[in-house]
Amino acid sequence: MIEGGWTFVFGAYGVTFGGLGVLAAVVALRLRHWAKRAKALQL
Amino acid sequence: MSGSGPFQDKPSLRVESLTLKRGERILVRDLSFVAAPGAFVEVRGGNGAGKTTLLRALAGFLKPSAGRIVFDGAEEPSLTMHYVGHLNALKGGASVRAHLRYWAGLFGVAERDDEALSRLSLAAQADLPARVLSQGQARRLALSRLVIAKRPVWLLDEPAAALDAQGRAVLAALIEAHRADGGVVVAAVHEALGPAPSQTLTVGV
Amino acid sequence: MSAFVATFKRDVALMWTGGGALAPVGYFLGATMLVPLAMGPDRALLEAAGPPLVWIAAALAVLATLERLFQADLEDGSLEQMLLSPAPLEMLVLAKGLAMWCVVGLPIALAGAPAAIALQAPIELVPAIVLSLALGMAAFIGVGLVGAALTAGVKRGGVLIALIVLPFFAPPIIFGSAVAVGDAVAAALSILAGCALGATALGPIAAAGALRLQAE
Amino acid sequence: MLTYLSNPQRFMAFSAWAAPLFFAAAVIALGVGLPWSLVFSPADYQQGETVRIMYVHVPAAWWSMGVFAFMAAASFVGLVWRHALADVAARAAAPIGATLAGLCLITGSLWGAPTWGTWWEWDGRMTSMLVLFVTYLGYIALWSAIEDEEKAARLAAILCLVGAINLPIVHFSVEWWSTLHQPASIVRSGGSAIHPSMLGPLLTMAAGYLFLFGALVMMNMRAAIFRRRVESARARGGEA
Repeated sequence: MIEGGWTFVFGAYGVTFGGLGVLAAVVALRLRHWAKRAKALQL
Repeated sequence: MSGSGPFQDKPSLRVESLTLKRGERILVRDLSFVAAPGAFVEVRGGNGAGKTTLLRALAGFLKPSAGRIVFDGAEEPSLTMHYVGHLNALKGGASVRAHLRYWAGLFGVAERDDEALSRLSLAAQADLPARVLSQGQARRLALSRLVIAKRPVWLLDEPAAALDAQGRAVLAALIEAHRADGGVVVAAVHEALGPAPSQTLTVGV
Repeated sequence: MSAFVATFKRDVALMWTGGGALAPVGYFLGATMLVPLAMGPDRALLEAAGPPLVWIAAALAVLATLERLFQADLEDGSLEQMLLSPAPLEMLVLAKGLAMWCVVGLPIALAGAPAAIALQAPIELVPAIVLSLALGMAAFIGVGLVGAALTAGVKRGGVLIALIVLPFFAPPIIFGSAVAVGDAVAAALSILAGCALGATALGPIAAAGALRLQAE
Repeated sequence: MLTYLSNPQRFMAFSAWAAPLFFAAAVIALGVGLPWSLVFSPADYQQGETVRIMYVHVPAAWWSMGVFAFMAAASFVGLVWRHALADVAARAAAPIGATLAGLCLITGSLWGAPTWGTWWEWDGRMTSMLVLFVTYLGYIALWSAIEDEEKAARLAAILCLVGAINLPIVHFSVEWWSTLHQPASIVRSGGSAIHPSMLGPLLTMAAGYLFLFGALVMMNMRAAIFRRRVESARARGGEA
């Protein structure tokens, strides 16, 4: 049995949630940007 | 359809409420016309008005966003037509004669290079590579496809571009002979080609 | 003369006047030359790991020739004329691929003999390596047709073609390198033949679909 | 359902509430799955705590392939029925799939370091995943290199379908290759023999990933549709 290894576990979770978080943020910001401009044009 | 006799099946071209778009822009709206055997349809309009787009749609390269293009009396439209566009479809490294032979093979007809060379007065250049041809000679070589394979519908985009007076006379003669055989010519032009058109379409505006 | 033969002859002639296999074969041999420079001249090391690297050189040499394959036809209007031929575009694309295999693929496969020997392949394996390269070239060109057709409208699309096509190079390289190290040669050769066949059958269909869109 | 949503207006109305809903579901599932997998699930008798990496690694592997399958299906629909929304969907999914594939590779490497003693092993699964990742990059690069969007959509769809044929072939080749080169010395849990107590957190995390994908792909599609509206309004404005 491998002892310890928490560094790797935290690394993996950090990368995963960090990566997904950045992706979600980029997607949300892009959506907000275009939604705003579309609304502005329709008014 | 061998020899120089008239076309047996004489297809005609029928366009029904055709609408063409380029991206979001509508270039041709609700256009209808019929070109019977022997017709010479002149397409006019300013630069960017959609002349080329119309011809490319007739050739089948572009899907119309509405309307129909029908070739009556033809099973496979792409085999009934010639398209001479802005681009001459020449390879600089190949000789004039190599082009004629390639096209004969591509269009599935017997080779007749000598007839094409003499009718387009390119005999002197037969063995020259295409890259050394003048612009007028290159255009005549592109037009020689009309002679190599007998096809009833000709779609010509500015066919007289880069042609000198003699070249224009050759082109006018080709068109007259084709109409006499019962062929159809649709040509986008800036200024009149010579032969009187049977109808004139104006696109754009 | 059928449209297939006419296209094949024309492409062979054009590639020949454009320098033929000189540049791709030169590139192939040059890339092979870099391998011992990178690995060091240790014979034992080269014997163990060298021969499969001819496949890297071969893949690079093919990639370099793909960019203009259809781009030139799109730019000069030849593609429009191909669409008006009685032969289906798929056949004409196949003819162009076959021409490329003859002018570029086969010479590279033959140049694979000296390259493999220089990388310390055992001499009795060399015929199998040449054969595997010939099959692998067919597979590379078959999928390369698709990459070239997809990027025909992209200026300076060379890097893009490479990126698109590389995942498709993985299977032939795997089986090809097995031949080069002498592992399961017969099995690897027959699978390579399958790759070549599959790529030759499917590549022109996908490439022709892409080219019809390019002509719009 | 799909035919109903194929109309862009209806899709916009649907996704306006569905995307936030999916996002909330993703937050809940990941919020439950995170402590479950990190704290409350048991350590492996062989791998110890490092087995917990499985809960982020395996769903990433599953869905990076699932997203590609989704894109292939959307590409097929877009190509055959010339359906604009399907093109939008395929394009919207690509960066998400690429991210998942990338995360799968990184977490795989972090898992391999303590268990196999190497940061990278050319085993069948990791090699196939690397090929999938490169395929994603090629797809995205092709999309962005072609200016005409309609053409780009069709060409990318062809690439996606051809890629979908290629990936299983790559997978089998790599399997064949790794049996040739390395006797099965690497023992790896996760796969067929999985303890039931690990299944709960694994499936919860996988569900969280799926909901997140659903939310993000809808958001990306909404952004693309808004952008198209803006651009076509500008084009009309430019003509007048």
